[in-house]
Amino acid sequence: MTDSSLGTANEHQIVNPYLLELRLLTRNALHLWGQLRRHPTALLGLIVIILYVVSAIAAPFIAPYDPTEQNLMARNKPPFWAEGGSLDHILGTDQLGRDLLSRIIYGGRVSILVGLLATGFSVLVGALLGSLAGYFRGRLDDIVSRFADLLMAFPFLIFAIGVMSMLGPGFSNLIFALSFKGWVEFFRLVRGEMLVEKTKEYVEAARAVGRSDLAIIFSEIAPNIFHTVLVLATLRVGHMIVLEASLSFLGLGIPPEIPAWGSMVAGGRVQLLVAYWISTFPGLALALLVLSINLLGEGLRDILDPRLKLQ
Amino acid sequence: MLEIKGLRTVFPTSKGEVVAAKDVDLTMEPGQIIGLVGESGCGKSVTMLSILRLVPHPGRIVSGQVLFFGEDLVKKSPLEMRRIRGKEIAMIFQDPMTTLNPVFKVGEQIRESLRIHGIMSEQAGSWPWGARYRLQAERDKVIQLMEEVGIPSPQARYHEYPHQFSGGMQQRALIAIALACEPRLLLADEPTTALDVTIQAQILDLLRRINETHGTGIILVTHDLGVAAEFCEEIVVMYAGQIVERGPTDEVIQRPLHPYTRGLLRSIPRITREKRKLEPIPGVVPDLANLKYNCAFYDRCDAALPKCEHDELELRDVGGGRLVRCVLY
Amino acid sequence: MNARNWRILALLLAVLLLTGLLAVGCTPAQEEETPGEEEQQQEQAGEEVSEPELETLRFVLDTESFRELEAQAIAQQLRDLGIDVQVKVWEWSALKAKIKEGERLAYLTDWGSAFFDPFDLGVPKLRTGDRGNYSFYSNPEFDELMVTAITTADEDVRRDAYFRAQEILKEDAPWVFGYYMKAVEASSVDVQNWEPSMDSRINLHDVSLASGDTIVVGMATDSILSLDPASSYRDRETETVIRNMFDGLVTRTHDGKVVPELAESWDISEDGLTYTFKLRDGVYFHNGDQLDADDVVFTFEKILGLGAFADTEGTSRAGLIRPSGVELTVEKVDEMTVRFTFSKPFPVFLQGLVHQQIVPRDYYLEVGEEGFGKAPVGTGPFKFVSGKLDDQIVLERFDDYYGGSPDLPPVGPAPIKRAIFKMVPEPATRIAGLKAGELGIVQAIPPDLIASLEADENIVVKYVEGTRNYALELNNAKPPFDDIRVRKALNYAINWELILDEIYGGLATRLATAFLPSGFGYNPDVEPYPYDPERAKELLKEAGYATK
Amino acid sequence: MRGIKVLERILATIPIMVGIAVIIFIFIRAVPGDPVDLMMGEGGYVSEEEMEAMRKAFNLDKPVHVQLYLFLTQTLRGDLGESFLKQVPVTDLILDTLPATIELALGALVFAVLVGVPVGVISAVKQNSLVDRVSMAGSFVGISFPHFWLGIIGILIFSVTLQWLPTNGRLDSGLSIEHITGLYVIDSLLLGDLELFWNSFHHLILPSATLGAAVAAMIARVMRSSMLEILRQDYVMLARAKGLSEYRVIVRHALRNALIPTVTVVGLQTGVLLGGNMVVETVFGWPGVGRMVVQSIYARDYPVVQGAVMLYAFTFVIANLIVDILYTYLNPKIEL
Repeated sequence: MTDSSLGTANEHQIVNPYLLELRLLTRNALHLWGQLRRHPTALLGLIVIILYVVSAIAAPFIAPYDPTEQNLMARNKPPFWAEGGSLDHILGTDQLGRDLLSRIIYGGRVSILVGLLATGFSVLVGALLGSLAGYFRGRLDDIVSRFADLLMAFPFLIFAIGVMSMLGPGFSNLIFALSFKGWVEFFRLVRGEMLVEKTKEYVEAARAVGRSDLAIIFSEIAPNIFHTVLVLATLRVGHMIVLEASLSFLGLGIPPEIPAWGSMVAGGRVQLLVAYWISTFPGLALALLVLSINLLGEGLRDILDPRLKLQ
Repeated sequence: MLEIKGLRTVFPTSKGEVVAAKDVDLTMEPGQIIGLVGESGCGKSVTMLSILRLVPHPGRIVSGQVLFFGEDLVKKSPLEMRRIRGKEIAMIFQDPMTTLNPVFKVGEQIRESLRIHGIMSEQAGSWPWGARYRLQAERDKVIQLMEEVGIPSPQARYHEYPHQFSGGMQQRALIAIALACEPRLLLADEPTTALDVTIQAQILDLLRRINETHGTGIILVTHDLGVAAEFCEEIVVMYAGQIVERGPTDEVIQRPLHPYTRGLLRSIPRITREKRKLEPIPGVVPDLANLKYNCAFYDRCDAALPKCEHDELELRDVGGGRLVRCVLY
Repeated sequence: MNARNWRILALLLAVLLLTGLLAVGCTPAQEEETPGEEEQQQEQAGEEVSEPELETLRFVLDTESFRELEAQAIAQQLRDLGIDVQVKVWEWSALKAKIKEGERLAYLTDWGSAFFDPFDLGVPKLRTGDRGNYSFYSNPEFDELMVTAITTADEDVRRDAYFRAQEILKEDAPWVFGYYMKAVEASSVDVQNWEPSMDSRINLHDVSLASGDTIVVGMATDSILSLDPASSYRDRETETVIRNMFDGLVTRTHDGKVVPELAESWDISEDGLTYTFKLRDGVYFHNGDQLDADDVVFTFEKILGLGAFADTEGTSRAGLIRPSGVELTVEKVDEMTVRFTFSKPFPVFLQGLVHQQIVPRDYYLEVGEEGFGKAPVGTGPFKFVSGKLDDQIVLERFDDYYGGSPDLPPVGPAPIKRAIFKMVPEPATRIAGLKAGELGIVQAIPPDLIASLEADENIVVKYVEGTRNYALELNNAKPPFDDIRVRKALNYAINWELILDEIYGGLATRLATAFLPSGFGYNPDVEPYPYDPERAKELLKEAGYATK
Repeated sequence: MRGIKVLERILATIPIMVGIAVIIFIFIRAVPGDPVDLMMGEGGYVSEEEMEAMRKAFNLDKPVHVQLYLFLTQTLRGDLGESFLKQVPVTDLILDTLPATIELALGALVFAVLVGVPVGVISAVKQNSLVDRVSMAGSFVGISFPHFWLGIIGILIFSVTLQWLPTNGRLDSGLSIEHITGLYVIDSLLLGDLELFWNSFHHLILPSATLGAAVAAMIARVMRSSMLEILRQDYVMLARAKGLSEYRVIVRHALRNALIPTVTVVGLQTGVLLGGNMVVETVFGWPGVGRMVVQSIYARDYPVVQGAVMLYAFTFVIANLIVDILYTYLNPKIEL
């Protein structure tokens, strides 16, 4: 990397280390942004993601209708270009006559959150346990690995049905059900990478200069396996939202008043034969978001992975 | 045998086009050993890959000729090129650990070269007996090759996987692959860099023996002027994609002309009793996408003159078989 | 990749996560936040109206997923009145358990009636402490009337008791009374002489085909439970398959009248305690055995846990034939006559008997219960060929069929040669199968899909009055619904007409109480609560709740 | 040597199985619901005494630890008990439904590999080309739409509109097949009945594609990225320098290396294919274990749920073992 010059200016001064950190962060962020700007697909992904986030935040201002406002007299109305549709409801209405576009806009809030939180918890727990288990091995590794094996062998939907029946429906229960198994994948990945990385020279070197094990794990090894985790995590965000839909298919999703893409896709399945839009458009919104997240993720990997760079 | 004229290979990057090999000229006689020397990233490897037309995407050769026995390789069709690779011109790579395919047996990887160039088919006759005969012939040949490059108990090691080989043995196996079709030119891209010093010497020895017994021409790419001095008849020094100096080995070592060559020589540690101060060349290799001066070495040069900044530079023949690219001459 | 870049990424992710959180933080009117908002509104309202003692009525409306839309529409209407209602979708078994523990307040439930008599709604759903009494309703007078109605032979007395019971129910308003629905079934135009039946058991004996000789029925279930009428099962899908392989003593027309089948005739004693059935002569099982009284006695002893089965508990079908606390014995009078004797009158016995088919004694004993389930043998119009409970059951015409009930023409062997019951649990797939011509008859068609089927000229859609009661039950044992004013207010507050017309396409009809019009003793003078939001608000205000 | 190690691995699954058994036993009982009450359905009369007697018959009246003990000892004897709902031994139910599930999972796996691997390879070789972009965008549709959506849309297009493929079931109505392995596609071939083979194959296509779509997408993505990495490796350069054709370089030298991470993904996904098929089985009326389990959970049919989940776990472990064995062939550095 060419940023060996970045730290030099501060090396001879004694500065507040946090300030230094912050300065480095902003400088690096700017640097990263500079590279990102020249990466068309990643930039596209980023723009779409920003659009999604902005529209989610600004939903009350953008959405033409209240997403919960029902109009039983105008149920299952098609989108404007189809026969019987009108510009009043650009993407049509759902089974209760709610404006589909508004629901999709609002749905982004919960769906993004479901995807991020469920994946976030999975990564957090999985990566933490995985790095500790992979680095230290020993009893911790044995126990957690066995437990992970157990969970892997346990069919997810059965578990989810059980949890949702036991705890009752609800947002936090859903997140719990989704991430309860999600972490295993990250655990396995990180543990495997850890086993490989810890034999490498730079770890030996860090150990030789007397860095503590935890420091080695989190500031030496973690950065090296980060991009692998990142790629899997981006994929998982979409997957989690889809799983939420599968739970809704079984009647166990998010509370129905909260619009969420997954449950919208599931809720429209009976009408799929006569009113495809109820199910399809939320699904497309989801697909586009996942696509963008992945474009960004891959772009970041291109930028940050030194192997792709020219000597 | 080989004549490179004005070869120019570029890589488009987000920062602009990088000229990795810039107007490279080189001639070589059959059986000759040439050393191509320079720091990392100076375009040595790209030049080698350009000869074989294997410059990785998105790099490409934009101009110049690579004449091999009078035929221009740059203009060859992919199929013709494939017939030349491995058969006429073989290459040995820098890191034997990563160059052997981990999932195939070493012997099979050597045999593959024989197989695809049909080396043994003449003796083999027609199918179905031929197929079996040829397989046996190929195996025998592989074992013979392994013996030749100094792999002990080749019968057994034929069936081993690369990870069961030591680094030196892996490099020997790679040399065996390169030798399989008795090429007339061997491109050795830092063949000893990844190896221990004692193994280095053995491998160089092996290469020299091959040169002597088979008359194979060798281009040895190395960043180690010492290795080149010991091994080659002629030395070519590259800097920032350009050849900066070329000449017979002894001449170049005794009387380096280009300031860069001088710098290189000064930075080599030697085993002597007297303590001598090492003098590294100050600064780093410039950004190839962003060359500020006409002479790429200008800002690191200890003999820089004001005119270096803008004067036209070319590789000048200064007599005695020596060429140099510097305003001083 | 080095540490610094890693930090950038961490920062980036953190920013993303934060924005996400922010996004949701902005979401208004969600589960947790609504109360706060409502409180604010209430505060404002309090200042204006200066009636600080009024609080917002707040509860969670529980439902199964198939009534989610309805639940949301109801919630919306109640919210418009200023009641704070949240919908929760549950898995039924878990919800049921929680309801029975008294943990829930309001829930959409449904209950089917098999007897064309309100006793199997009135008793389990509303008698004090009974099994299906999810509302914890308790009224001694009502309980008394139910006992009278189900243990008296005199129809007039029973009718009077039911009439009065309905008046009491309306007055007590233990539930928000709901509706019953037409069942929608469809067939290909090739299928002739088929009428959907009120008890939703498909009778293929009478059906004929314009072309071909095989009919495939798409069943709305993952799996039927048994092929043995003397085992335990209580679902209509299993009954449908079994009733095409087996005949019972009596059967029912598709509009609910009991007619003879294996029994030629029967006598009921004056006191209503003994039923004597004369069996039809010349009825053969699929294996060639002739039907006689032993088979009938054997079947009922197995179900009731009598005679040879005295050490067993019987099967779950016993509850269809006699009420608990009533003794029932079965005896053979002669080869062709069987007598049932009750300790107390059970006036709806014949309606229950419709659901019970007869198994061959000797064969059953020979192959055992498990063997019988794998290779069932009955007296019905079709005999078992092959199949699995969760896949498809293939039946073939029984050529020596005696002809079936003379009241259900045509009489004689079935016109079609093969009948296949295929399990197709997903509604969209059932419809697709019907459209693609793979299925001949399908049941349980979602209202939204009717129009597309009606438009298809190869498909005939048929409707039949349903026998399920759909309601919004309230927990009468807990505040706020221990207050009759609140319960009544909710009965006035919901615009059922709109919901039923729009969500259920006009297939549903409002009910005044828990009793169905198709059942015995329906009181036409008891009218449903009208939609009267003003009255609802008054009642709520009286009970101390704020309204909009 | 390998045989012994495989045996060792199978034996090592026993603690996992016991763990699963205990977890599922406790778990399913912690979920609220009363199996007896649910069994009794509605209508008619059922007294509390009758229900109590039923509970007794199912051992549900005993304390949980006694039930657990009974269950474990019974299971060790190879007896999984009898379904509350269908009054049939659980073993029979599972043996009946398992082949359908395996057939579907294998079909999906084959579909995923046949689609995912070539797409991934072509995308990597033609990096950033139109083909690459289209197939990678396509892979997000595979990942982003849940099974039931893909399934119903598939039925709508291929069954109702085009009438190419059947909507549900494993064979046309009324057809049946002698069970040898229970996998109809294989059985029909063993019986030499091509018509049945075609019929069962026909029925398998749409459900497999639906179930396999997400995995195919995942394989394509992993394949692409590992292929991109492999194509930068020195040994690929060496293969080219040897004079190999590009096709041979990719198929022989790069593909096999790139398959290694893909096999890991496939291994992880077998769990998804086996355990995630309930939705697909429901949509396509496929009489497999998944549907039975969901029905049994809803009915609180404890013995069936217990038995089926243990079976899932076992199949999963075996599938992973197969993946590991495959791994040793693909990557000589790894030993079992």
